[in-house]
Amino acid sequence: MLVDVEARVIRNTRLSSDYNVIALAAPDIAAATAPGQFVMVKSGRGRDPLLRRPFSVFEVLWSNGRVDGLSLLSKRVGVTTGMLFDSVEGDTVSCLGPLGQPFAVVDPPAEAWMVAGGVGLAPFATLGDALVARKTTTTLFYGARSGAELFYLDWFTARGIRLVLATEDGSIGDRGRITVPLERELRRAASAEVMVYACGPEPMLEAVARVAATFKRQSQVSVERVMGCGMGGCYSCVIPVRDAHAAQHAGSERTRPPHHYVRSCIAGPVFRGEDLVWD
Amino acid sequence: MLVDVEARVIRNTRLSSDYNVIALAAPDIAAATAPGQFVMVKSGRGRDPLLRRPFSVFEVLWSNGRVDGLSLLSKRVGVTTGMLFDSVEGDTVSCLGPLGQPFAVVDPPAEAWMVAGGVGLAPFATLGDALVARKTTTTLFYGARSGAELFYLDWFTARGIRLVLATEDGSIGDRGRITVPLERELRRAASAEVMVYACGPEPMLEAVARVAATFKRQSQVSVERVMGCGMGGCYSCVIPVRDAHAAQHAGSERTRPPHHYVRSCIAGPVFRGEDLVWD
Amino acid sequence: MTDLSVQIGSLRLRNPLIAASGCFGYGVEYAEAVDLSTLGGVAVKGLFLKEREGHPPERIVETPSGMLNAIGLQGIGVHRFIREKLPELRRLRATVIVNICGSTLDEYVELARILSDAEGVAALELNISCPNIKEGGITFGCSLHGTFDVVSAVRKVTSLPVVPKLTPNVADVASFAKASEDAGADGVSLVNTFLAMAIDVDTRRPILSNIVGGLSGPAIRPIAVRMVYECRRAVKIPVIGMGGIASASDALEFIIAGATAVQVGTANFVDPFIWAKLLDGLNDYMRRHNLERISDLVGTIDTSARDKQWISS
Amino acid sequence: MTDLSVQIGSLRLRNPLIAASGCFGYGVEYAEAVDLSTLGGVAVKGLFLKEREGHPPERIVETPSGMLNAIGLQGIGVHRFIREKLPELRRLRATVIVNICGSTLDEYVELARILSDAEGVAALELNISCPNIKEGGITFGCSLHGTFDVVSAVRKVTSLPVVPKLTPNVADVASFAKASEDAGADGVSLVNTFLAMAIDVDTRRPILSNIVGGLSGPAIRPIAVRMVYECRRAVKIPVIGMGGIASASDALEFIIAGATAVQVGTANFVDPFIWAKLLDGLNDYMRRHNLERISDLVGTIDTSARDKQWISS
Ligand SMILES: Cc1cc2nc3c(=O)[nH]c(=O)nc-3n(C[C@H](O)[C@H](O)[C@H](O)COP(=O)(O)OP(=O)(O)OC[C@H]3O[C@@H](n4cnc5c(N)ncnc54)[C@H](O)[C@@H]3O)c2cc1C
Ligand SMILES: Cc1cc2nc3c(=O)[nH]c(=O)nc-3n(C[C@H](O)[C@H](O)[C@H](O)COP(=O)(O)OP(=O)(O)OC[C@H]3O[C@@H](n4cnc5c(N)ncnc54)[C@H](O)[C@@H]3O)c2cc1C
Ligand SMILES: Cc1cc2nc3c(=O)[nH]c(=O)nc-3n(C[C@H](O)[C@H](O)[C@H](O)COP(=O)(O)O)c2cc1C
Ligand SMILES: Cc1cc2nc3c(=O)[nH]c(=O)nc-3n(C[C@H](O)[C@H](O)[C@H](O)COP(=O)(O)O)c2cc1C
Ligand code: FES
Ligand code: FES
Repeated sequence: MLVDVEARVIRNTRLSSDYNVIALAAPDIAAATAPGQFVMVKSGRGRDPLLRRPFSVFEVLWSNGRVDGLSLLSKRVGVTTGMLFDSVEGDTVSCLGPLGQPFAVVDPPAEAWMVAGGVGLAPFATLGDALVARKTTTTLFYGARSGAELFYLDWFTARGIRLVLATEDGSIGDRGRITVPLERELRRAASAEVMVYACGPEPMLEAVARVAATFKRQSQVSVERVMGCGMGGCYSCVIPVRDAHAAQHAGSERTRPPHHYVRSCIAGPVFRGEDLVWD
Repeated sequence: MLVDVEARVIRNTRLSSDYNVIALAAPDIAAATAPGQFVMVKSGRGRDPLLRRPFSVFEVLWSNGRVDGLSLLSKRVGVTTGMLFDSVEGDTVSCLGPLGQPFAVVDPPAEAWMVAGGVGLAPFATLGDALVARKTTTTLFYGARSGAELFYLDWFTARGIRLVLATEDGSIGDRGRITVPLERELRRAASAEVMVYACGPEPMLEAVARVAATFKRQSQVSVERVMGCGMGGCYSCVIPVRDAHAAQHAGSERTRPPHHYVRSCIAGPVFRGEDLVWD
Repeated sequence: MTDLSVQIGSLRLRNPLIAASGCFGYGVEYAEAVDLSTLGGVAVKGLFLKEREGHPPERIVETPSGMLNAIGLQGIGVHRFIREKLPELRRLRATVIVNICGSTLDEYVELARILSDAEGVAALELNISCPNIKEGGITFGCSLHGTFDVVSAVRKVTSLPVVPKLTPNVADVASFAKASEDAGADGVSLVNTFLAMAIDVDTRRPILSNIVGGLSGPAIRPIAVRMVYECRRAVKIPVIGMGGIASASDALEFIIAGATAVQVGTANFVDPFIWAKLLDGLNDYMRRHNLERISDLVGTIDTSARDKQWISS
Repeated sequence: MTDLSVQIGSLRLRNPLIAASGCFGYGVEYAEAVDLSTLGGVAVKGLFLKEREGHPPERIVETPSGMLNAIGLQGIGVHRFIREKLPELRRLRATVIVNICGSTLDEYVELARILSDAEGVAALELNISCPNIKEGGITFGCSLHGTFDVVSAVRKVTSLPVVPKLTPNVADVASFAKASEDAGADGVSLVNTFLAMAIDVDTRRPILSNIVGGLSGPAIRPIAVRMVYECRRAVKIPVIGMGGIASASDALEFIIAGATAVQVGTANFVDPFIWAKLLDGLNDYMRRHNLERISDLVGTIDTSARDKQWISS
């Protein structure tokens, strides 16, 4: 069920000079959210900003045995994320959701490998919880610019989720891109059944999908396109998806395979890696 | 000297469900303000609202023998006044001033009669202070909808300012318009030298100016026109002023006397009652 | 009880609130947020005869109190629409206004024919004003003759109400309303979006892949209200007003300026639950002003001199 | 050191920032807030030959990210301007651009003659685009012939740079830029305000006494940028861009779209100290992008396809 709520800010925790986790009193949305779904958020009164912005639900918050809210992991890049960063307890944030297609959660004996780039960590707390609840062996591959931008590591280890880290400056884990350790481990784990989940910048998603395909693994990637409505109304958020019957288009002169645009807000944000055509 | 400051809200005191007094850390403006001058205020971040709004400086605030801010008396009628009403300590309000022509303050033996309608009380705290400092005998005629909307009465009495009140519902003082007791007292005080000051809705100002003229008293009225800039830049705030050499226009077919528009933000907001032509 | 119903040609709308084309998908996307049968009408996303891919991303960007879009009329084409969406819209009891776009006059005629035979279409809105595609109806919408011709041609092949949607990117929109009326339109709707652009100053590139796009949202409301006012004085057929409506008061501004009905686009993105709020606001206004029929309010703007009041400001 | 100077005809401006006409009084009003000699130019309030009373209040109203105005060109007339304001502007070392308005072609010519003889006038901006007065230059501004005629006539009687100010209320503003260029203009400036209106729904009256007014402010920026972009491609003479500029980044958007200089109007009302911030912002951008001359940035918009980047979003 779709809910719009003027959610009270319960808590705003700054993780760094750019990242914060904001807890919102939106229990109805939280209770209905599946891992990978998102909310459309509007901060501040009046018309500036005008449009909502999409955010993955980061945590579902419990208190006294009941769901009492959700949190967002936000990285400050502009108006709305700036306002979320500056919010104080008691402010309100308008929150519409849950929206979009969630991740398909795998069961044992399959393993789950979650690959996060930067703020792409956001959907993996709820997904991690769901996987752990099903006793699926779970690994988080997590890359960031530097060790100071790797957050919630304890949260994941406390749940028995194995961490593989990479940083661009090499301060923690592998130096460079997270796809390097991912590829290394996939090569090693040749026999295991693995579902690869990924969220992060699109070039990373493309690389992850490619690596997974190379090693004959399925992948589910969560994409981040600019969204005007989050509900299928505006057609702003489209992403090219491979045509089902590609054969009929054979001989086309395009360099990209035959594809069509689908709305990532309602057909996604989670897609099978093999279905996407990268620009 | 003109100052623009992102003033911190020191305190916000609600006087009723519509009126509040907001104290702002704008010491430079406060120290430079003469009674009757105003500031242009912008509340909230972003572009909604876009334009500043004019507010009389209500009080100049002192602490430890130094000016540390100013206060505004605000009545909630729309966006900006709504934001001022909702402000909390620590918010900021952008404040530009001091602007406009102040009241000419009279000395004894002249008496000062200040006539306030509703939120038109705003300029009379600083004017009252200035008059009292000069030992000028001062009376405040103060009208409002009801007794619950008469504020700061103690503040004025504590300074030895005599109060004459009127309310539309008759709950305190005369029932009806404040011009009724004003006219009565002017009739009585036939011999006293009196300067009449007025601030309030324009029909009230017109009535006050007329009554003063009838009893051969000078008046200074502070008008409230919609202002785009407060600095003479936009020509939005004009008010018709009697032409100096009215004779040359004699024989015009207009019903209003010959007049021209002047910018009330820089030629006013305080005008001599006899100079204004009422629409 | 207040009567919010309004009449556009032979079509009676429950109330004057219509979801604007391109801002409400095919309607079905919003069934979870709003009971479509409570709306005056649902203008579905602009349809060509054939499927269309639209422009590559970026397709939108926010601007002060507005947004630019250059979707490029991605769509499933009229046949799939009739097959896949119309049955569901009928089931939801939506009053369906189909927004149609063609590259040639014949395409408009063909679309009108096809849709006249389909069950559950209440009216045709002729999109001759999309600023985002070169080959589209905008060539008709920017020429008085073109407008006259396309409206007359469609008029001949359908008994459905025909409402051309006018572009604001002209010097005198009222003359286009007049040309539409002369050609037999049952109403005109306006405004479509204003041609506009935004540039990323660091990369020095346009933000939209299409370089230019259409401006919508509250930013344009005062221009749109003026255009509706001008059209109301130029024609007798109903005017459907839109452009930046985000509250009941905004909708009333258009109605008082001369709009028989109004459409809401961008604001639905911000608040898909806006419809009940708008209806409440209209009903509340009617009550406060002791009005029985909202149709009595249409075009009642009073341009005589204003009285002054003794208000305790 | 970065070089912010730009050239409009024979006139060299210190920097591309000009105070927009009607938004800066006669300039002297702002001397307390900004050292006028630090501005590229000051376009003073539109002047007729004679004094004008203007429209009765209300003259302005705020709208989403914008404002409407219908001042009606209240002004002191050219003679009092030369007597009372120009000496002070000279003393303040302002680069004075005089915005002139006439009801007839002869009035423009007469104004140009008078101002050419006055000391301290740097350029003439021909206001043929004020939407708020019936008798004014807008009749010239809405006709290609009218535009051509008034520019040619003024061109003949003055050696000052001549810059017609174009209205956005036309279908194809670039053709008006072209007509201006053909007639010998040294540049064109755009946009003036968009004809618009606002209604008080409770009284059902227009808020402005003049019923309609001109929309300015950030709301119109994306439309204005598009129009500047179109004009830049249509003419070789410099384009002076404006409409909603409220930050250095906004100004850069216009410059990259094709504006040699820019004007700032409404934003000066909000922040009379904006000029130093804009200058800082421009200098900062030049430094960050390793640019020496801002004139090298004019019209450098890159409309080729965009690269993708591996950004840690
Ligand atoms: C399904 C989905 C889930 C997301 N989840 C999260 C999350 O959990 N945490 C988080 O911090 N962010 C998330 N994002 C990205 C987030 O939506 C953007 O960072 C946000 O819209 C920026 O808004 P703003 O007002 O702060 O920036 P704006 O002022 O709107 O823009 C600032 C700059 O950021 C750019 N930008 C970069 N990425 C995006 C994007 N995806 N959408 C819009 N603008 C973008 C803009 O183009 C612009 O240049 C998600 C996006 C999607 C589509
Ligand atoms: C010199 C001067 C001094 C003033 N001093 C004070 C003061 O000390 N305290 C105080 O509360 N108010 C004062 N005002 C009035 C104050 O400026 C307005 O109430 C304010 O602009 C309303 O802003 P808003 O954003 O809240 O309302 P908006 O949302 O802008 O408007 C709400 C409604 O109020 C109407 N309105 C009524 N009066 C005015 C006005 N004068 N200017 C603009 N809109 C008006 C608007 O037309 C609109 O219908 C003063 C005005 C002037 C010119
Ligand atoms: C994303 C988007 C897509 C649109 N698509 C169409 C369309 O397909 N057909 C059409 O006639 N108008 C289309 N429009 C224009 C709207 O129907 C409407 O005329 C315009 O947005 C102004 O209304 P608003 O300010 O309420 O959005 C579109 C507008 C937007 C924002
Ligand atoms: C109050 C006001 C008065 C104006 N007066 C004039 C004028 O006298 N002459 C003129 O050419 N333009 C006039 N304009 C238009 C501005 O110069 C400018 O073209 C327009 O406001 C767009 O710029 P902005 O969005 O930065 O304000 C006026 C604008 C405003 C807001
Ligand atoms: S965000 Fe509007 S359709 Fe996807
Ligand atoms: S408020 Fe702008 S001139 Fe007075």
